[in-house]
Amino acid sequence: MPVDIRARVIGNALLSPDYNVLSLAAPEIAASCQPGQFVMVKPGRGTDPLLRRPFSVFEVLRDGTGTPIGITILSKRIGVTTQLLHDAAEGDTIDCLGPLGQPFNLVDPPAEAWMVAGGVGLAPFATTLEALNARRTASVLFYGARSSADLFYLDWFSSRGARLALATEDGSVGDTGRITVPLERELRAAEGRAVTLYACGPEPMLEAVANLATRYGRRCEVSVERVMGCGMGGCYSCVVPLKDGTGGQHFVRSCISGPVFDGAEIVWD
Amino acid sequence: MPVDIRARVIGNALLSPDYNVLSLAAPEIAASCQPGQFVMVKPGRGTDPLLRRPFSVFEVLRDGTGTPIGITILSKRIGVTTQLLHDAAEGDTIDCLGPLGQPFNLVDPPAEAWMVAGGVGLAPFATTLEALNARRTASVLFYGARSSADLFYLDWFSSRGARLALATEDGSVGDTGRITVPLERELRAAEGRAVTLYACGPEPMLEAVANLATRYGRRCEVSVERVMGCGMGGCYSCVVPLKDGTGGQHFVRSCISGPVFDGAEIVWD
Amino acid sequence: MGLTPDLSVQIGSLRLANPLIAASGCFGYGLEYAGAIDLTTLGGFVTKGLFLKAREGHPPERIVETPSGMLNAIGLQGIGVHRFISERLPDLRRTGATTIVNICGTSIGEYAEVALALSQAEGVAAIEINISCPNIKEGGIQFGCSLGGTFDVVSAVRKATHLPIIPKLTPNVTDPASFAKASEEAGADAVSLVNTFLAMVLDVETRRPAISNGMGGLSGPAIRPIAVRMVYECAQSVKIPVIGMGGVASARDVLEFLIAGATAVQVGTANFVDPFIWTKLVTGLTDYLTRHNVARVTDLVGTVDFSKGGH
Amino acid sequence: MGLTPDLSVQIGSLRLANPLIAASGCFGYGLEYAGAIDLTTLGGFVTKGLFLKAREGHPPERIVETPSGMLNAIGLQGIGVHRFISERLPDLRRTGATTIVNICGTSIGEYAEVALALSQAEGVAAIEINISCPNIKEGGIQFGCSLGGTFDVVSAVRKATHLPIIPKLTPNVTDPASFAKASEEAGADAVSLVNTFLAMVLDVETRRPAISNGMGGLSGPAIRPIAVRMVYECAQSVKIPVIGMGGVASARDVLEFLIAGATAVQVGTANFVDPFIWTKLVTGLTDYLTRHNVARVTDLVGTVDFSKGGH
Ligand SMILES: Cc1cc2nc3c(=O)[nH]c(=O)nc-3n(C[C@H](O)[C@H](O)[C@H](O)COP(=O)(O)OP(=O)(O)OC[C@H]3O[C@@H](n4cnc5c(N)ncnc54)[C@H](O)[C@@H]3O)c2cc1C
Ligand SMILES: Cc1cc2nc3c(=O)[nH]c(=O)nc-3n(C[C@H](O)[C@H](O)[C@H](O)COP(=O)(O)OP(=O)(O)OC[C@H]3O[C@@H](n4cnc5c(N)ncnc54)[C@H](O)[C@@H]3O)c2cc1C
Ligand SMILES: Cc1cc2nc3c(=O)[nH]c(=O)nc-3n(C[C@H](O)[C@H](O)[C@H](O)COP(=O)(O)O)c2cc1C
Ligand SMILES: Cc1cc2nc3c(=O)[nH]c(=O)nc-3n(C[C@H](O)[C@H](O)[C@H](O)COP(=O)(O)O)c2cc1C
Ligand code: FES
Ligand code: FES
Repeated sequence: MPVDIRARVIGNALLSPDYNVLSLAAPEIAASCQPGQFVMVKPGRGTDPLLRRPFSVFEVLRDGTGTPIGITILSKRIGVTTQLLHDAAEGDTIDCLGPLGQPFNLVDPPAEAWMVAGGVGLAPFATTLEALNARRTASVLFYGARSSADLFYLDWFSSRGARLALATEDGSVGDTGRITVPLERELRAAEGRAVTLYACGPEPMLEAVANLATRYGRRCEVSVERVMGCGMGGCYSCVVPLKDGTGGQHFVRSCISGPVFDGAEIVWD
Repeated sequence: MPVDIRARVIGNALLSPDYNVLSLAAPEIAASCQPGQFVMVKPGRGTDPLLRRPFSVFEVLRDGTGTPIGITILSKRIGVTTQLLHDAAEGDTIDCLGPLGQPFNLVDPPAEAWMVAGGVGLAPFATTLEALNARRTASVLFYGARSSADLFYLDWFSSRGARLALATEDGSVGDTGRITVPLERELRAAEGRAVTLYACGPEPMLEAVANLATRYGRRCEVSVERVMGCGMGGCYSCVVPLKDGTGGQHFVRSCISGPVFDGAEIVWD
Repeated sequence: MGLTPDLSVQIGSLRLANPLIAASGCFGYGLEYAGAIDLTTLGGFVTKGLFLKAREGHPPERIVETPSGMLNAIGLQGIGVHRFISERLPDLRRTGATTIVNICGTSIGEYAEVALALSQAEGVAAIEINISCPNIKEGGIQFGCSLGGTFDVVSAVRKATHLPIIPKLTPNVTDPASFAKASEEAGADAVSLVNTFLAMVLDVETRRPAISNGMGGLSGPAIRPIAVRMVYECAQSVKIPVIGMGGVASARDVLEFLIAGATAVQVGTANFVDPFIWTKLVTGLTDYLTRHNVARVTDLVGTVDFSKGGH
Repeated sequence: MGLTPDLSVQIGSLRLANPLIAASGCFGYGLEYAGAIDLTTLGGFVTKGLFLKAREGHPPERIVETPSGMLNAIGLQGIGVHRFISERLPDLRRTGATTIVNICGTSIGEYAEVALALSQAEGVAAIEINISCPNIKEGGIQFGCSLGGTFDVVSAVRKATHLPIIPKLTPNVTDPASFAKASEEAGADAVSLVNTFLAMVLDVETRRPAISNGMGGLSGPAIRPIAVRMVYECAQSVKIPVIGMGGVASARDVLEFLIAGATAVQVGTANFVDPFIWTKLVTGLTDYLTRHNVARVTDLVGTVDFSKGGH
């Protein structure tokens, strides 16, 4: 059951001119959220901006005893709300509704979990990695961005046992080009091993990853991004076209049936 | 000429649960504003709240060398913008347009200047007192409020040579009742001395003071408060009815012809 | 006045526990919210608009935010009346919710057929007739923008059902009150307004409309002052109850509509911003009535005082 | 494209240096702003509405803020056309401003008489015919809400003057485009829209309207999406230029109206918030045209691409 919390900002770390990690005191959400779920946030009062915005839960914050006390959000500044999240100061309060949506379905050993992140699509994978580690499931993080300056939290992931496979468009680190370059190479090499893909990032990346997964006979879960008016199934703004089995398609609300979908079921346009 | 400055907040002192004094870095406005003038401020971006709000310039801030570097605003929390001013933190920026409006016409010795303030109507009198002192004009501050807890800056005024005459409705300090109680007593006593009144506060107080001034044959300038859409003469929202000399009345824009008017010219309803 | 004020209101033969209703298209089929809130906190809710058959609706983007509002062109995606009756109504009955069904039609016959199916089902409290959706050419707006069309649709639905019927009026006309009168004459138990304002947002970089349908319906606090005016005009010109809506986001806004003449108030867009708004509205309403010593919320309806100034 | 883009636009026989015009009632008589800004930065400005005789207007309160907008009922306080000509025009001429005069009338004859007086004066660039003020019963709205009335007023003013005439249309009708057509047929050189939306705000504590007139006109960003839609519809249905307005507060908003079909754009409420907005709009417009390699601002007019989706 989602709850709505007026969460206090307990930290705001700028990672780059456009990326920041916002820490919010939200114990109830921290305690119940699962990897891939999201929150709808509204910084600032008043009616401009009016609607909440969806953000993946990035990290779950715990106190010394391991009790969940809050969450963080990895935000990329692209507009009015992300600007407010960028400028948020300790002590400010931000309305935070969640956890919402369907989480990833994580695999158990001996199967491996390959996480594929593009840009801010890294967000759902911090909690995912912790859940995978709890299951002792081996993991790889495929992580692509424009340049090395746009790759964050690399130590965080590697120190927690995720093997890193990086790609940058300018070649400043890892493979040169899209993340699908190392991904396809490793899919080819992984013949016979049980591997499930989990992808989050720009839609073209999700489509490419889903297609690779089909080509190499792997299951692939993708987390899609849609403009969301409510996050609760009320407005029908966030639909994604899914195959209806009979060659046609039907629109499904990504806030309640997703944001995580089987990549093979989505009709990519 | 008014200027528009995105002024940095350099201090915010809470005087009480509802009153705060906000310090703004606005050298151009500080250098040119005169007693009784106001600024139109907009804290926060976006379109809700949409319009600026008018506030008297309270103090002019100067650096070690006496150069004007900013102004303060004495704000009483009654709604959305005053709430934002109440919550403003150092480093925030507030759009500040001014100086605007007609200032008080101050008298020279031997005439005395009696300032009459009700509640937040104290605001225009800090700069007024400094201007009076520069002219060596003797001054009295008549200052009324609900209770002693709502009287602020008393030392500031007395240490700068203004004689204080206080009144509180609960009698916690000064005369019990309205400020007109001590004012009328002193007007009676001031027979034959040249005295000009300057009043700012709730409209009923202004009317009462203006009537006393007429009764005792004193000139009285009042600073009125109207809802103001623009502060520049553009919208005609802020009108005050003035006598037109022929027994009728006509509406005058208080933002450009006021906020300071001759109390005897206003048609009180 | 120690007793808590009476919040109940009457819409035709339907009694609501309070005047707060979730607006159509802003509350799914109700069940989406049953997990988060107690649906009996609301006086009632209105379903997403239903045709006889299922509809896919418009492709994304379907909404875009505007200053203090939002533009939508969902295109009435829905499961059709028969699947609603078989797949949703049973669970809705169990929640105890007061379910008002918003019906659409591409023809007068379809409106009547949908209404008939619903009146034969169990658990439908009332029917809201959507003749005002601006987002699909065949969404009934051709009826809603003509007095004759409005009269004909409402009359046909009146013949098809004994359930309370509530034509939902469009604000995109010169004189909404005349449409309220036409609805009253055709046998409506109440009217509701406003539906959304036909509007447009462009992406100046692409020079394309921001939503796939090109135009859409504007809702949210931005439209409230216009909606309040229209509700006032309608309440002045008909005897049947008027259900007001448009930008309600707080108890103060609910009170504004009631005082302007609305017997009940719907909340749409604000439910997206705060799905837990309902208890806050009930509390705010109760506090106001207590503070002002008003025994019944109905005592507020239409009490606006125009004596000093006024139109 | 090294050269700076051409911002000039043509309204009938009138050429404006750029498409940015200060809206009527939001810029006083222009001189109020002459001290703060250079009036030639604007393509032009429109005066507060003028009748033949002076008017006192409504008592306060005259405005109240709303979500992303404001409600006003000033009541057309003004000095009358003759005092305007003798006391304001001479100074205005000296500023070099392009002065468009907004005229009102309680009768068709008064409109014609005011127009005649202005065409005999020196320094009037064009006449905007206000048949859309929602705030006074005799404010011309009775003409503006009837196609016949609109045609008659515009025809009468057309006979009275050779100056460019610009009927200003109300948004409070079902189909603004039909009023644009009626204006075109009556000989208008352009139409401007939107005037304000008739609306109402109540003070729930006193149960009274928040402004003395009871109802007022809604303006500001809140109404922009509706205004853009109406401007698009009018531009689709007439050949004369359409001057768009309603909630413009940034260069992006100006571009939205131009792309929707407006040849020029007026700015009202936003000038209250930022009297120095004009240079920002000119800069923003120039940057966009340069960035998109558009030589003339007129090349943008009506270029909205409805190909994917659309109404
Ligand atoms: C389930 C989900 C999880 C998300 N997780 C994250 C996250 O962890 N970190 C993060 O930075 N972002 C995340 N996003 C994207 C985030 O919601 C948008 O960046 C945000 O809504 C933009 O809001 P804004 O007010 O800053 O931009 P706006 O000012 O609203 O819009 C600016 C531009 O961005 C576009 N836009 C608006 N909303 C979205 C959207 N939902 N998706 C894509 N484009 C949009 C607009 O069309 C406009 O062109 C997530 C989105 C979803 C659906
Ligand atoms: C020339 C001038 C100088 C002023 N100087 C000061 C000052 O130094 N310190 C100070 O605290 N206040 C001052 N005021 C009053 C101040 O402008 C209002 O308190 C402020 O506009 C309220 O804004 P808000 O957004 O907080 O309230 P809102 O949310 O806008 O309104 C809350 C309530 O206050 C009422 N209100 C709104 N504006 C005004 C107004 N201008 N006057 C009276 N009531 C209003 C509204 O009708 C509403 O009922 C001055 C006003 C004027 C005209
Ligand atoms: C996303 C969305 C979908 C809507 N769908 C419907 C609908 O199916 N039928 C209908 O009659 N009204 C529909 N409406 C209109 C609302 O019911 C309501 O009339 C309007 O939004 C104004 O109220 P508000 O400002 O509180 O949202 C919809 C509104 C929104 C925002
Ligand atoms: C305070 C105020 C006064 C106005 N007075 C007039 C007027 O005298 N004549 C007129 O044609 N329009 C008048 N208008 C309407 C504006 O010119 C404009 O059409 C409307 O405000 C929409 O533009 P905006 O949203 O940019 O303000 C007035 C608007 C406001 C806010
Ligand atoms: S965001 Fe509203 S239904 Fe998905
Ligand atoms: S506040 Fe706009 S004219 Fe005075």
